Amino acid sequence: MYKPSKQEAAKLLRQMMEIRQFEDKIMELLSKNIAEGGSHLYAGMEAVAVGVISSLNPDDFISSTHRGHGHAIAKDGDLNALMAEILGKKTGVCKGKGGSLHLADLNKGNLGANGIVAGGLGIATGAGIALKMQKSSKIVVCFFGDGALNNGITHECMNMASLWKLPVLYLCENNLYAMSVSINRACSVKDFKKRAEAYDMPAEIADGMDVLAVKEAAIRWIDYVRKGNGPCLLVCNTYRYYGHSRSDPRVYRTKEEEKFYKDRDPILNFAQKCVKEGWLTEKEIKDIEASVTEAIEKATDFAIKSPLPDPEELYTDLYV
Amino acid sequence: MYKPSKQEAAKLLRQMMEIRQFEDKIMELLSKNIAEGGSHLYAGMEAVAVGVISSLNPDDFISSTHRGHGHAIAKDGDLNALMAEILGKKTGVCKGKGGSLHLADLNKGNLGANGIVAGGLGIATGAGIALKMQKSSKIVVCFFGDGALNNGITHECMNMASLWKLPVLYLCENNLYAMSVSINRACSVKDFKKRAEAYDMPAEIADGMDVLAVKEAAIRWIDYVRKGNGPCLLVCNTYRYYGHSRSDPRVYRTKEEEKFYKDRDPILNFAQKCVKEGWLTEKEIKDIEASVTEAIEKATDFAIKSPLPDPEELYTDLYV
Amino acid sequence: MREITYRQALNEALDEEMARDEKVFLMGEDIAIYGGAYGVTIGLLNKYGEERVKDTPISEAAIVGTGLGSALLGYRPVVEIMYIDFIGLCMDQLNNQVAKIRYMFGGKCTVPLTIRTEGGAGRTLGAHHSQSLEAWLMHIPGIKVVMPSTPADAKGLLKSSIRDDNPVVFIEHKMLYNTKGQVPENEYLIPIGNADVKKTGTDITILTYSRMTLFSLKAAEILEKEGINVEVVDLRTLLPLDKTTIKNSVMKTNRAVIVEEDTRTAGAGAEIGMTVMEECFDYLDAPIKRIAGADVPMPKAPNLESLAIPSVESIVEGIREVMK
Amino acid sequence: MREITYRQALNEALDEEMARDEKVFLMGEDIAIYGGAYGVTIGLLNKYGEERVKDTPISEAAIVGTGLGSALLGYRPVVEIMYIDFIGLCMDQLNNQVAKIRYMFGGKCTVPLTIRTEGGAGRTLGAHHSQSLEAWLMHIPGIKVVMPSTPADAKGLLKSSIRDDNPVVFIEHKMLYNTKGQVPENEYLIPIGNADVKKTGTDITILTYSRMTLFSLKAAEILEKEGINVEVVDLRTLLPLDKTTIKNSVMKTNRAVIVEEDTRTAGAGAEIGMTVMEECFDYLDAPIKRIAGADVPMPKAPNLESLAIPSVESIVEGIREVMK
Ligand SMILES: Cc1ncc(C[n+]2csc(CCOP(=O)(O)OP(=O)(O)O)c2C)c(N)n1
Ligand SMILES: Cc1ncc(C[n+]2csc(CCOP(=O)(O)OP(=O)(O)O)c2C)c(N)n1
Ligand SMILES: [Mg+2]
Ligand SMILES: [Mg+2]
Repeated sequence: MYKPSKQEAAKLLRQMMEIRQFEDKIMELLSKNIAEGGSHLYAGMEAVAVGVISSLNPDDFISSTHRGHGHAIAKDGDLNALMAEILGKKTGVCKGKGGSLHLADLNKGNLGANGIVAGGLGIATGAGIALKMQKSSKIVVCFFGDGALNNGITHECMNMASLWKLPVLYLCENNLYAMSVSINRACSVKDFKKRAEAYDMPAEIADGMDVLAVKEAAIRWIDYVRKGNGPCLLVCNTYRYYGHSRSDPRVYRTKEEEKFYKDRDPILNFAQKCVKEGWLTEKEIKDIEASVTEAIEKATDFAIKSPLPDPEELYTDLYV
Repeated sequence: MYKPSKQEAAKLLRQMMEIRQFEDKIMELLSKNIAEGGSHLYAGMEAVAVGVISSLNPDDFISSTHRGHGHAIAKDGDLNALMAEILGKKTGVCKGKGGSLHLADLNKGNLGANGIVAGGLGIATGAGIALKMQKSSKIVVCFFGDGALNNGITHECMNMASLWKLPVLYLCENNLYAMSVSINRACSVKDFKKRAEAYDMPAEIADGMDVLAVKEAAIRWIDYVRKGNGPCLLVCNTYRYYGHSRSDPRVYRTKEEEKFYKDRDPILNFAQKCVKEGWLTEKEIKDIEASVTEAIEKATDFAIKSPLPDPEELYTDLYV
Repeated sequence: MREITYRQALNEALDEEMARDEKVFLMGEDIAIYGGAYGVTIGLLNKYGEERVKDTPISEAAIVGTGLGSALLGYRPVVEIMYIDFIGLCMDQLNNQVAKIRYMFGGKCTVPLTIRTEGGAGRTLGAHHSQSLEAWLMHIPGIKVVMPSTPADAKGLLKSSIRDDNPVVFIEHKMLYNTKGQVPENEYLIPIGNADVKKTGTDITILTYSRMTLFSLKAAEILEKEGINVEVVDLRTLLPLDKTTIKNSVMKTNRAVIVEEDTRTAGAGAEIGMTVMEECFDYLDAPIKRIAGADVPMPKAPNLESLAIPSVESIVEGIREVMK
Repeated sequence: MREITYRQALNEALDEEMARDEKVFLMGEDIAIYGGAYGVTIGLLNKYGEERVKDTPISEAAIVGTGLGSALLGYRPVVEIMYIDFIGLCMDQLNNQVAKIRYMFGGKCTVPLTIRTEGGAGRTLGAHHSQSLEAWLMHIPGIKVVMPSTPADAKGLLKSSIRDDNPVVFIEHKMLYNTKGQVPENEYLIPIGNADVKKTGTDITILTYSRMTLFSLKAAEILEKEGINVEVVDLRTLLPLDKTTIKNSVMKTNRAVIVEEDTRTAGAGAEIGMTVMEECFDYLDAPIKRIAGADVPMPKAPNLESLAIPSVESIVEGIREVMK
């Protein structure tokens, strides 16, 4: 098992808490109609984004998904700018033009969330082409969901990446459902590793509810990719707590199943482990939590108080 | 090894000869500018279409490719109407509106050639859905090239077919190249069976230069599919004799490689085997050949003498 | 008659056609258990079973492609592309296979396929969930394109689409699902290809469709008070366009304004406008005007989103200008 | 100056830009060993090596998508889609990712991506290899669309496209590759967005582009003998349209005809026509006329293929009518 330093444990916990509280806050804002439109929330899946992205170098790249808040936060995203973006404010990371589905920050190596399922595969794989041509030691982590596995471009990109030995780590967040359709009703093969084998690519399945398990696997595969061995597939089994979107009554899954996963909550369990292993005290954990709450409140406040974009912004930023 | 009856051997040989002579004739017409436009010729690959389609029932379906003359002939296509179609004549099987890339004959179960690589996968898989809903015992054979393996829709369709256990036999004609790009430079995995395993689908690789080997495998897999076991992938390794199109100088492959395959010519070798096994005499073979030549000449004559479509035909057949 | 929503009207159309013809079946993402992203297919899984109401993987190209294959064998599939924004994923299947196959095969097959999808802005969903891409579809000979604005039209046109032996793309609007309107209890069909004059008028013709019909009617009300008598023609079908109705209206009013939600350049309005130009040039007292979406991806910010599409105010303003 | 073919001009443009900027690289099906389906990239593999001239699998969506990814990291990819007929396979990548990403990200990236493709009829290749789909692309805010008609324009515009920090779709024409024309020896650029008056005239303006420019010039020659003095405007860029040149020409001639090879309904000509309508209504002495492709998939039969697109004769005929 991966053993973090005290500092590292604090950081992992903090980031996961940031994501959770961020998402809970967005849910609150949606219910109050302060946030409009849709948002796909990452709550429950925090161990994946945090486990993987904390194992990258800051100048490595990621591409994200329609469920991208977690990735953006873990990739050193500014909470204020992210929250403001989700509310469509001028101070948002994309000036309020992108919104929840399009959070991006190229300076921080986040190639962007995407409203199209599997829409980031081309971008990530192309970034891999660029890095390989530059003979760079940077890599790209390409996040996507179990649902994206069955889209055509996923196939095309993985084939290309393996063919050309590109530095791309394909990271499948398997949360058992694509909207309402369970993996068994969408994916013809039980063992997702077979999808990688079809491109002569190595693969592994990790416990995506356990940040240390994710990290352990991620570190190994990031190293593999960074060394020029070509791409690989890491599947993290996880679960989303909220419905697919605000209005989702979740009839496609059982309360028992939801409970099963909530009992394995990545934050609670990691916090317990931190105490047990002596990495953090209960007090330290409470302090982290309180400080996260403060940061999220600050971000919410910032976002709500921020102005909408100026009307002229409608026509800017299209062409160079 | 599959042992044909005398009659059957004669039919297999005849069909392969029809295809070969048909294609040689098209090449001649192209060189003389009697045929215009492109034609992708099937010469060299005859054992695949004939081996597979002769193992189907007449009311089974096929979907074909941009290299579709062979499939059309094997699926009981009318030589006159096919030749006329390739010349764009009124008497063509599609009234001269389709051309070489769009030969189709739904009455005979040919769901059509296709100008789009992998363009027939959706049609075939959808036909599979229909047959399954009808509880029919008919099946669909979906032909496609090695190049089509790496296109997105191939992935989507195979996944769907396996998920829903559709009666589709995916038939990959692996002739080593997609236009100028060899399989090693386009497909990340050497063993194409892995592509099927990614959908939990069985697969086999057969010698596509040997009509009996193709038949042997085809019969087995057709039976498998017909029994409701779901789809499968049969890869036939083969070779195209001509360039990809008329103007192709074939710099991407060696003369030695071409010779290697021509030495394994599916027609010559099968003819020899027929003699050796006592299925046909040399005389009978000569007679078949002569009769095929006559049929091809007749078809050519028919096609050349046929009129072009009437100008009003430009606007017919679009909407019902 | 009773009032029902656009959503319910669509649901009734599907239900009635499935009951009427066992060859009709549904296929799409989240249409079965979930009942569709906008709830249009709710209840149909229970009524007709898994075989006729199929949830699919996220495979848009295969959804359309397999729809075609099953249509060639005599079924009447109604497939759903959840948002028209995703239509690019199946444009090849739609354009090269679905639309062309009958013609290429010399008329020897029919493609009774309906593709349901939805489009439009209004929910601040951003650039990937707010588009209006009907102009692409109008440029595909071989298909029909239907975009109803009211519950009654939605029901009658969806039923006609399903019964049509040609492929039809049926485009709903996300902001209309909850709108209500009178819908006959008895079975009825509305023919594809017929525009509907939603309000008669004498001074100027608005040519519009889908949600913009509602905006146009509101604008007409406002303008009425200023003494401008607007005729509102709801095109309902974009391909084929109902040239007769367009012509009759513009020849009467001598002025035409097109109100469209899609981005302006090479949008549906360009074809509608040129149709007016070609059919009624000599009757025009003013240039044909397009009131259209801004030529930008749809921004998230709610204020920018509203600015990016026509509003009742911008329609009123635009018409005042033409009437000057 | 020397005469070279359109094909050679394109090849020179690629060669010069690759020599000038090592960030330029090529990617596409059969562009390396084979030199491209129409021979445009011949010789470049030998000169620049496999890394900068990449043969790809038959994966159109990934070709465009990975082109975008590499552009975001600072490269200047020139990717090839072998026939525009296949553009449907990458429409989602083009429309949702390539065109929108800069805007969605608040201007925080650039996409210096060029997509080369070819279109048009003339080789009796049938419905899947003869299309003109530029109208779809004109309806995508965020990209530029270039369609040169001569070797000199082709070279200068391709070089500009590669240097442009915006995504450009560059559409060649299969029947132009072997056409010859004067091309300067020295390096030059032609700016994107500028139309070119290929022949001045006083009586009527033809607005056209790509191969139809050649047909229009021939028609103009014939009409000259009948005393009709035609101005031929080669638009060269379809997005953005050069409204100034269009306006100047039509204000002078007071008559406009659009000659386009694509299918008529919702084609490029609709937007061009509405531009004339909006910019020059008061100067028009006759209705704007479209001479366009027939609204059908391209038939194989050579006689039907010729009938399906404008011909010199049909252009002459059409102009005579407008001049009546
Ligand atoms: C191409 C495309 N098809 C459909 C959708 C609608 N949609 C948004 S998210 C989603 C489910 C995605 O599932 P998965 O990839 O497993 O990610 P998850 O939501 O479970 O994180 C669907 C169908 C879309 N955005 N893009
Ligand atoms: C989607 C698409 N991309 C590219 C082409 C151009 N093209 C026609 S055939 C061909 C090669 C196909 O190779 P393969 O599938 O192996 O079949 P083969 O020609 O070898 O029989 C290509 C690239 C096409 N027709 N369709
Ligand atoms: Mg999922
Ligand atoms: Mg091949």
